[in-house]
Amino acid sequence: MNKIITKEEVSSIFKDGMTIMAGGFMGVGTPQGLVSALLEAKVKNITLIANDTAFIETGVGPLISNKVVKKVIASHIGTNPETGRQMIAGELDVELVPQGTLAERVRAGGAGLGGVLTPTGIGTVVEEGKVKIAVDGREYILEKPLRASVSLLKAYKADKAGNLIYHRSARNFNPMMALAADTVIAQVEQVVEIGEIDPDEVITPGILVDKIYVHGGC
Amino acid sequence: MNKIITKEEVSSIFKDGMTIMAGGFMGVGTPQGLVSALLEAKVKNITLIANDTAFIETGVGPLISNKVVKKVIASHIGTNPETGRQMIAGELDVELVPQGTLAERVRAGGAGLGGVLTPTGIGTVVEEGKVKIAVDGREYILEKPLRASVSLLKAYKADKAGNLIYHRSARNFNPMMALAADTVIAQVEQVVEIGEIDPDEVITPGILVDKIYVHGGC
Amino acid sequence: MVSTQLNTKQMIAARVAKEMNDGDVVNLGIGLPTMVPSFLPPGVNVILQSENGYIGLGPLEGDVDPDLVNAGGQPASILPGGAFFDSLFSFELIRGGHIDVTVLGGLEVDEKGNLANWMVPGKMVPGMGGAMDLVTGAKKVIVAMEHTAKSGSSKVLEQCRLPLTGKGVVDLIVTELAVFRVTEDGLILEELQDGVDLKTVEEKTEAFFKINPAILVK
Amino acid sequence: MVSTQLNTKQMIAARVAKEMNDGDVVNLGIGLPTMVPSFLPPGVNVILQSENGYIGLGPLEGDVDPDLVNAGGQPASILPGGAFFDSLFSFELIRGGHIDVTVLGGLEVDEKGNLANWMVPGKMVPGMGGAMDLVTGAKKVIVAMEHTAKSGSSKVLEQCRLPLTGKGVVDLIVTELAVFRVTEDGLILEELQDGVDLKTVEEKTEAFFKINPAILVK
Repeated sequence: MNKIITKEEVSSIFKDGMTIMAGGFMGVGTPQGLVSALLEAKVKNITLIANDTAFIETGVGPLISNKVVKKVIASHIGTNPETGRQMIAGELDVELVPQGTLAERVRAGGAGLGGVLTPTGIGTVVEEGKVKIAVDGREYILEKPLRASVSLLKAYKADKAGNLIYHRSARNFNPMMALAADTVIAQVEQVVEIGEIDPDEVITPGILVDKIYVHGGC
Repeated sequence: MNKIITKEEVSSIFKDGMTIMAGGFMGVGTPQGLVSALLEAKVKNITLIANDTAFIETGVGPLISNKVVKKVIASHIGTNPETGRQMIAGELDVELVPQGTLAERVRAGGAGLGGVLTPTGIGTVVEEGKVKIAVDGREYILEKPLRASVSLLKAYKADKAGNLIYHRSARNFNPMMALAADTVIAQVEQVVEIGEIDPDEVITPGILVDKIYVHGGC
Repeated sequence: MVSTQLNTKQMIAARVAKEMNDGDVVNLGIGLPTMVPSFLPPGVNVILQSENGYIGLGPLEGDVDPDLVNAGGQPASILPGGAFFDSLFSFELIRGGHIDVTVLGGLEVDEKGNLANWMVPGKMVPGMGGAMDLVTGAKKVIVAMEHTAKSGSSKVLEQCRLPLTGKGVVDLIVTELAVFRVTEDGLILEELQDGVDLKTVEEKTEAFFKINPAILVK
Repeated sequence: MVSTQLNTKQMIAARVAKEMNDGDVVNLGIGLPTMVPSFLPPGVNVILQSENGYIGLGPLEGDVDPDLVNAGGQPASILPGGAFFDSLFSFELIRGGHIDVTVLGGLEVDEKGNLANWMVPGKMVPGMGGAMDLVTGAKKVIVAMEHTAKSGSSKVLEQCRLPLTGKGVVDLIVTELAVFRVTEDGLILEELQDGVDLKTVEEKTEAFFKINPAILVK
């Protein structure tokens, strides 16, 4: 099965109203080619799950500026003034989630868990509207799983089976997001033959990766 | 700080009544030298957390045969008839936990979570005495964290900072257990200088590893 | 006819093999289920997951690597394109719905799709290992077992009497006599194995079942 | 005296540096906290954790690697002995108590050790990023901030007015005027910065605090 697809094939996957996850931390580890393919798909009302909304012109930022997104679930939006502007203008729904909790929620969605109990956010607005549970005398917030229709990953290298390895701090949210979507697309800098990646060094196994898009650089 | 210690120094760490975790799956990935050091410490009433009790003479099996253990928390004891014999004779307390749940509980203990909600075990004896929570219409068991005083790991290679890499299927429970104990001791086949392991390939960061014990083979 | 040359277990494994689709990610229980790959139809290749921590399980080839065993603890190999990971990730895959098919043995199965295969109170308490997670998380659960116990009593029951491994989890039951599909309306007899008549199945099955009309026509 | 040549932020960073022990694993917030390493006493080396996914954060050296940035998104390096990991693992370390010290800026701190530093309703809603997890999980939480806001109003309050980042989480408050320890009995003034008198601190501090008698003697 050939997993390698073109940018046009990537674009054809997106539909109005989808929930989409994208890896990256302030644009580092964000698959810029897949973001571009999403822009070219001209879809709207997307719910975006990402650590942050990066900057106006990089990372997932252009999805905000181009009004592709109706709701964003992220831990930080401060570096992209357009996100704040749209939020205050009532054009964009923003759900802020502590970064560690966001990672846990995505993993829970991909790992078949009903949620996790975290102490993060106890006594803050983060606990509002959520179930709180005491375990052995300490209070925790029940944080629920997140899933998406499509996950957009950025990896350094793939083999043709879709096994992925990442580079430096560009790994961040990508491995969790590989677990938590119906369709997983990985943008990679290079594709090698099966057998060229040591199985001890694989971070994301190929069975989780549906499509590979080769794109030089970021 | 020199993390490398001798077998005698390992033995001196153990105390009566401690809770101890050990990596391994039917003995593969179990630090046999550390198990031997624990035997030589002549302690008793240990609570042992491990995937299984392996065989009479390998893995953590000798800890059972030598009556070091008063309670074992494991997913499988069927390959070690001595575990079953002691359990039926009332000499050993056995808590059986589904394997995926055991991994989650150890991680929760090491990751500051109050627990996770898993569907595994719903409708079986595993749910008895536990809190059940419905999330979005599906029922889950609240499984609580596990921690230990000491974790005994088996890795393939360490650098002098304690960064670990594992080999083949000997990884299994070791990485989680590195998170979940007050003192973490890693048995490794070889120690290399700092800088000789690519930081992208480290599985367990050195900050989690307190002591390194060098032991050829298993 | 080839099937007349197969023994009972082979006959069951051969029938289970027909359920596999090319590219399926499959976890096989110990014993009979491990015979399934030998009977895969031409053009159907499956990827085996081993719950002790890898994708790409293959038969032993060449020298034994003590760090590389299957979930039964036996020496094994990894095929090109495979990947190793820890037990936590292994069960993220299993519980998270990333395994297409699991094939397990059974002590008892019943009309509601309940499965008992992990303990016999007072006799055999090996532990559930990964079985509870597998039946909870795999997309398709196939029980492959002999139709009757050594005593001759049916293993396909109105209601399981032994402690359950999973509640309402079984999709398909394959024995040397017949194939049953589990539906919301109970069991449906889908096939008779070659040379078996309906009367034999009725005599040896305690459970109530409906019959696919296609069988009666044949 | 060296300290007279330091500006306000440097003075705060220099005092925070004295809290570090050799070998501590430290996470530093953006801005002022990143100045702390420059002031470490001789013989004290700390290991920096970067919440976007690594241990061993170092200053940029040589060419910029676009895949290697600090938690502020700025080009950085990794020191020998460091390790990369994903965001899930990064926050397992943070929430799980594996970080010895975190140093963060503050908008407000109060007598109960509450901290507010992530939003000003109606004005600034950047999001909490990793801050809520850090204050919840780090063993020691140091708030490093100027004593008063630009308006001149105290930032050390009886009770925080802004939405909290964490409830009862702060251990130490370091400003250009003073050092306060947070105890179950409220704030204790532990030190005056060089050249600062008690009267100034009393005037500029809204919170009630006790005074360590050692200060009065001096």
